Amino acid sequence: MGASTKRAVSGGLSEAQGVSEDSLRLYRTMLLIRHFEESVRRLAAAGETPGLVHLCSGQEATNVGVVLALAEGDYIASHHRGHGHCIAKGTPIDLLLAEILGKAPGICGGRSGSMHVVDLPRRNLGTNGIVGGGIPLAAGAALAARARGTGEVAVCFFGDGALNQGLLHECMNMAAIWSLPVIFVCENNGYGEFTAMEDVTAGPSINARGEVFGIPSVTVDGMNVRAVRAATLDALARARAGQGPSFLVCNTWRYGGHHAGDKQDYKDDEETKRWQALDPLITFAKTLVAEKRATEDELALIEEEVARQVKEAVAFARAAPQPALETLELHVHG
Amino acid sequence: MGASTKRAVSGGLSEAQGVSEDSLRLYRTMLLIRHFEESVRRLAAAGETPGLVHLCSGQEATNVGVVLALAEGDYIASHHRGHGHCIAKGTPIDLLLAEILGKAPGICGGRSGSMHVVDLPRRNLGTNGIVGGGIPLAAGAALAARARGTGEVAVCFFGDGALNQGLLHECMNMAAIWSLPVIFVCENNGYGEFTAMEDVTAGPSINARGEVFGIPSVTVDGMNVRAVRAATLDALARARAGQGPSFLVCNTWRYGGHHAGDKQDYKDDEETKRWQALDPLITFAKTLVAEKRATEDELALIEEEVARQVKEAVAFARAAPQPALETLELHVHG
Amino acid sequence: MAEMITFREGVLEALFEEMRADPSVILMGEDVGAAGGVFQQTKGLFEEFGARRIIDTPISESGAFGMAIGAAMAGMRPVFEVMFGDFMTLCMDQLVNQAAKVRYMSNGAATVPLVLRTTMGVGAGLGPQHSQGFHAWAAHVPGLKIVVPSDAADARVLMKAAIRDDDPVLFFEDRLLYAAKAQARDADESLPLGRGRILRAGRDVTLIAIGRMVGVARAAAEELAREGIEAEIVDPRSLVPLDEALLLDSVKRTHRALVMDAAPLRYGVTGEVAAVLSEKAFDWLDAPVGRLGAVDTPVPISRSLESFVCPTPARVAAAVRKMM
Amino acid sequence: MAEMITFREGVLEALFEEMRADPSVILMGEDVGAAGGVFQQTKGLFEEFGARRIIDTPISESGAFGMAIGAAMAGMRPVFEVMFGDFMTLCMDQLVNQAAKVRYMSNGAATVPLVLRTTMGVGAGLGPQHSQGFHAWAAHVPGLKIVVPSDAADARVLMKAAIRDDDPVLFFEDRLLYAAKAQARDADESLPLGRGRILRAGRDVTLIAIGRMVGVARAAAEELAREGIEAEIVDPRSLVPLDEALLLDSVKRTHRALVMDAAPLRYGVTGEVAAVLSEKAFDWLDAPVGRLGAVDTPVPISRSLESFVCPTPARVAAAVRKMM
Ligand SMILES: Cc1ncc(C[n+]2csc(CCOP(=O)(O)OP(=O)(O)O)c2C)c(N)n1
Ligand SMILES: Cc1ncc(C[n+]2csc(CCOP(=O)(O)OP(=O)(O)O)c2C)c(N)n1
Ligand SMILES: [Mg+2]
Ligand SMILES: [Mg+2]
Repeated sequence: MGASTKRAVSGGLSEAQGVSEDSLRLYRTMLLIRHFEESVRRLAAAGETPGLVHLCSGQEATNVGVVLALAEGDYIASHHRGHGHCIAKGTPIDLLLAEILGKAPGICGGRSGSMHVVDLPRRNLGTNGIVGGGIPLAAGAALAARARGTGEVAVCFFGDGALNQGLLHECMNMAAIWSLPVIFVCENNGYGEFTAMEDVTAGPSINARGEVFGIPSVTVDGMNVRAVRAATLDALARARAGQGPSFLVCNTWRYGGHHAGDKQDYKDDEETKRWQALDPLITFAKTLVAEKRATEDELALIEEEVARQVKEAVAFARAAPQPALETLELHVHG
Repeated sequence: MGASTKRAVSGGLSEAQGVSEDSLRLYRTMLLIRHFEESVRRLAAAGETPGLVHLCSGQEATNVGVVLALAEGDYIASHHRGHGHCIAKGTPIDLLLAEILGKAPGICGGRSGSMHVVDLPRRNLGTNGIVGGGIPLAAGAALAARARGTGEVAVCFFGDGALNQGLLHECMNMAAIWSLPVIFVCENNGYGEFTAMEDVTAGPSINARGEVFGIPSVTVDGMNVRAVRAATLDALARARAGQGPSFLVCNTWRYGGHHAGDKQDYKDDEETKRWQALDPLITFAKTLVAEKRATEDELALIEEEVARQVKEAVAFARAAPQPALETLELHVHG
Repeated sequence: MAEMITFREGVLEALFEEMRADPSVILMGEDVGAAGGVFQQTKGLFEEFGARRIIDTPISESGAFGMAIGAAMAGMRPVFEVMFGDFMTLCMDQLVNQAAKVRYMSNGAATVPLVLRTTMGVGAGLGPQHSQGFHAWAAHVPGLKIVVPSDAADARVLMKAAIRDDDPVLFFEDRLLYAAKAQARDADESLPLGRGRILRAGRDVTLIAIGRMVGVARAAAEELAREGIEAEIVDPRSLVPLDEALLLDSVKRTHRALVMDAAPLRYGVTGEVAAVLSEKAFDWLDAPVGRLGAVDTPVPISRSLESFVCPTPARVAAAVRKMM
Repeated sequence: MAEMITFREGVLEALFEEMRADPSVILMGEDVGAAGGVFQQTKGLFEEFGARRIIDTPISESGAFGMAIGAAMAGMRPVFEVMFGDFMTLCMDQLVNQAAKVRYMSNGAATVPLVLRTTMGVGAGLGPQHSQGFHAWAAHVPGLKIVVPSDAADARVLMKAAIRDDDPVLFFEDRLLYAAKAQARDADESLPLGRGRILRAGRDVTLIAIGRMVGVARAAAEELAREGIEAEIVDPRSLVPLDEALLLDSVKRTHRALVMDAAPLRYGVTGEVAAVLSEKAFDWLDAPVGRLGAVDTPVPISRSLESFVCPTPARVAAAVRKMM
């Protein structure tokens, strides 16, 4: 990929432009995700999380900027780095954490874990252990919404690694020919596992991967929650007006590497520093203070509250029982 | 798809431009394919061909324009409408026809038939019953050629229907990032089975499907054998120079519909007439006469000879025995 | 209703009826719309239900099937066509890693009420890539249900049951049965999945067959009857759920069993069925449970070879004679 | 060579040796290059053989595997890695409709000498989409060979044999064995595929196990020995070709058999093996052939549930006791 994909459209629409966001809600949700993820990281280090967990610290602005723009009835389909999407879509963090630890009160009974959180009542089609796996699920939900005429929109999230799954191209093509109300959101954090995006991804730009199907495609500063939100609102408006799919490429960064425990020797420090300076929480906190939406003290208070919430969730999840053996073979068939 | 994909780059480079083609060889090969296919059509109507046969009458210029530009060591991977590719690559027509009829002396022992002709000694990786199935085979052969450093190029043919198989995108991406010596040739005949290409294929142009991966992509008049040949020679030069893949979109037409026996009510007569006027044999014959490369009598003589050859092949294939039962379980494993 | 219908019509009637009854039923596939299906198996649906419910997909099996799953999770009841069973290979990820597991992964909160309808069948010269049936694979995957109807009447009621079922159901249609007729059963009769049926009573041996093999078993039974051997024919109809009780009951009466399938024998469905019978009817068996399947080769197109691929009445009869 | 090596090292040594010996051997997969593989299973290969032979692919399993097939047809001997067996679902079309059939379709003129190497394994909390093993599917497809090594020494020689084999070979590695050690056998010893081995002699029952189940069988056999029951353990090593003679010989001596697998039981590989034994050793069997497999559910991540998914020594021992 050329340098062009790194050039991001800077966001930050003013309220005069029709964005009546609750800035503090965006901030609080991002903070909740960050605290949640850092707790998961500690639990993982302590050996309390079965299997693999992939954390989204650093990517909160894309999670929250997209999901909080949606209506309750809208669908999302997430991926393996999906805790943030679940939290933003409303899954209670205690039930989410219990799920990640494989405990009985987990949102899926403790059977599914980090990579397979399905929360259909909240219209979350699931995190997904298959790279690209959620893409057709969202497109299909959009097809259903169109068939019913009920107006919901569906969003699928996927990483830069999924750009090279043929499945994405198939779904983009169908979404385009059928004008489906679906938004494709690439959370481009520059790496798929230990491989740099540039090494495995051909072509002049990531946007072009949507444009080739005639899908309006835009690169967004994925570290700026308002930019993400603005782009999402545009895409939502198009979708609800029957104008079909959109493609958002959100450039972002995963602080913790591929999975909790990744040593990240494949990254250089320069790069890390550059991205850390863009931390979506730090930068947005500054903005909020500068805009006088909150004082530093008020933000500290929010952080305290969020920290307490997460602490309670950790206590709940750790204390929760393992699922009973009798549940092992439940819900295979109806 | 917009109208732009219908606009074709007209071909016909003069010898001064470095094309030292044997025009009569091109003509003869196209004619051989046409006669062959029309014989298969009759055999199919008579119930002598097992299963389904898909004929390439009308598409001879793309078959021959590409394949006759290749060196003997170059690979091709064909598709379900692939008799023309096999003939151009050198499979003897009597053995090919015997194969299509499922007879013992068929090039694959009469077991594989029209859709699964593999002729590796002639570097033909096979016709293919899976839409898109041959694409990775060619890309893989190109990978092998690059690994060995032996300089061969591989070509895959596929229809417009295969444009929407994710497999194509995956292979184009890999061919691009690894600069593989592979040429992607779309034989765009406007329909996949009974569905118009436009109804299932999104985006501004077919070329864009290659450009998105940074692959030089060109639309070619697929009814003009010299145009196809010229575009192929360009692509070959790039491939042999280590400059990677190319994508040729050859606009063409299948006279006989999807399979031998297709009634084609989904096409309108206008369209058919327009394409018939572009018949690659009729137009090329006129060119040859106009350029004084052959007289009409000489061309008639060629046609007589070709007709005789095909007649002999038909006689041979019809008279050939069915494979012996003892061959049923041969060559499953080594 | 005592009308004779073809297998093709049986499935089509079921689709008409279920689509009329339930607006959430949609059909997706290649050329299923105005073209009416490459086997004319969807004829008339497009005219009645239109492009919003009868959806012609591009040749994008994996994406389109994945979308059917998403649509099912979001409240539709899609019937998804895979034109040839051989192309199910392209849907395996969505089928296995998504559709089959959603109910389990969501702890029962989400379901995937869809039908994957596909064709199989050896005998039309279609060759290695257009003749396969992968019911054995699907049957191995927890979370899927597998139906293999053997005649027109069953095809109709089983398709209705499959559409109404809240789990992903795979429905395997043998193309060689498409024109075969049977007497349709009552329009309202809907069969729960998992109930087999006895097609012919007999005291000497139980022939267990699905799909097109049922007809082969019938022909074999007639041949054997002339020799005084009375074969009972049992069609389990669905492989998952499997009507084990019915099979065991029959074998315990006849003391002999032969399990048949039209897909390659090795590691196919006959192994499971034979293993279950061998274990659970051990003390009743007078002979080892026999198995017949297709030869373990790709399917050749040549007529002379193709006719030896699948079990024939003669081969079945010969296998039974050896058991007696 | 009497050195102890881990399973992971066994496979890696085989790769080093075969790549040194034959320049047409290449390795393709995700993160197999400089990263050394997500399980450190390809460590050092990139440094020695470079980017032309150790090829990091994008996340494009189906295209990349299809390319491996094309490369094999054009003279290379690719080893293709599918990181988790669960993702084999994405390669099924290329595997079944191309790789498995090329030799047959070309009437023997073309071959596909490749190894599809993948991992499986229940027990690391990886859950429904990262724990599956689809050896049963592959074994059902004519044209493929299936190897499931059970220890480090076998892994090494069998990988060498798989690479040298001219057919597509699927090589299933249980991740839970990766760190387990065994004594390496002589460097030159290359085993033809299709030869099983007896790991423990016993007169009372034959335990047939592959992969990680061999260790489970061993532990069960020790437990049973304390009660005076002597179990023979037979590891067929490859499911296709299957060393039927060895299995039958053992069962005819012990008169009892239990077949084990770590994948879901239903329509899995134990059915085929049990059906073969039940048929061909019918007159020698004193009890029905038993089978143990994983429960027929997706694999849950929860530790309390996951440990009940696969056969354990206790379950094996209990099943054997019931047979006696
Ligand atoms: C089909 C499939 N192939 C491979 C994997 C293994 N895998 C899990 S995450 C991952 C990298 C994904 O990268 P990207 O899409 O960029 O997401 P990120 O982890 O960077 O958020 C890979 C290869 C998988 N889970 N599914
Ligand atoms: C994977 C797959 N899906 C569907 C089919 C059935 N099929 C055979 S040819 C065809 C249409 C192909 O259209 P196109 O690629 O344009 O080639 P054309 O027939 O026009 O030459 C279809 C859908 C198939 N053979 N393989
Ligand atoms: Mg990434
Ligand atoms: Mg076409």
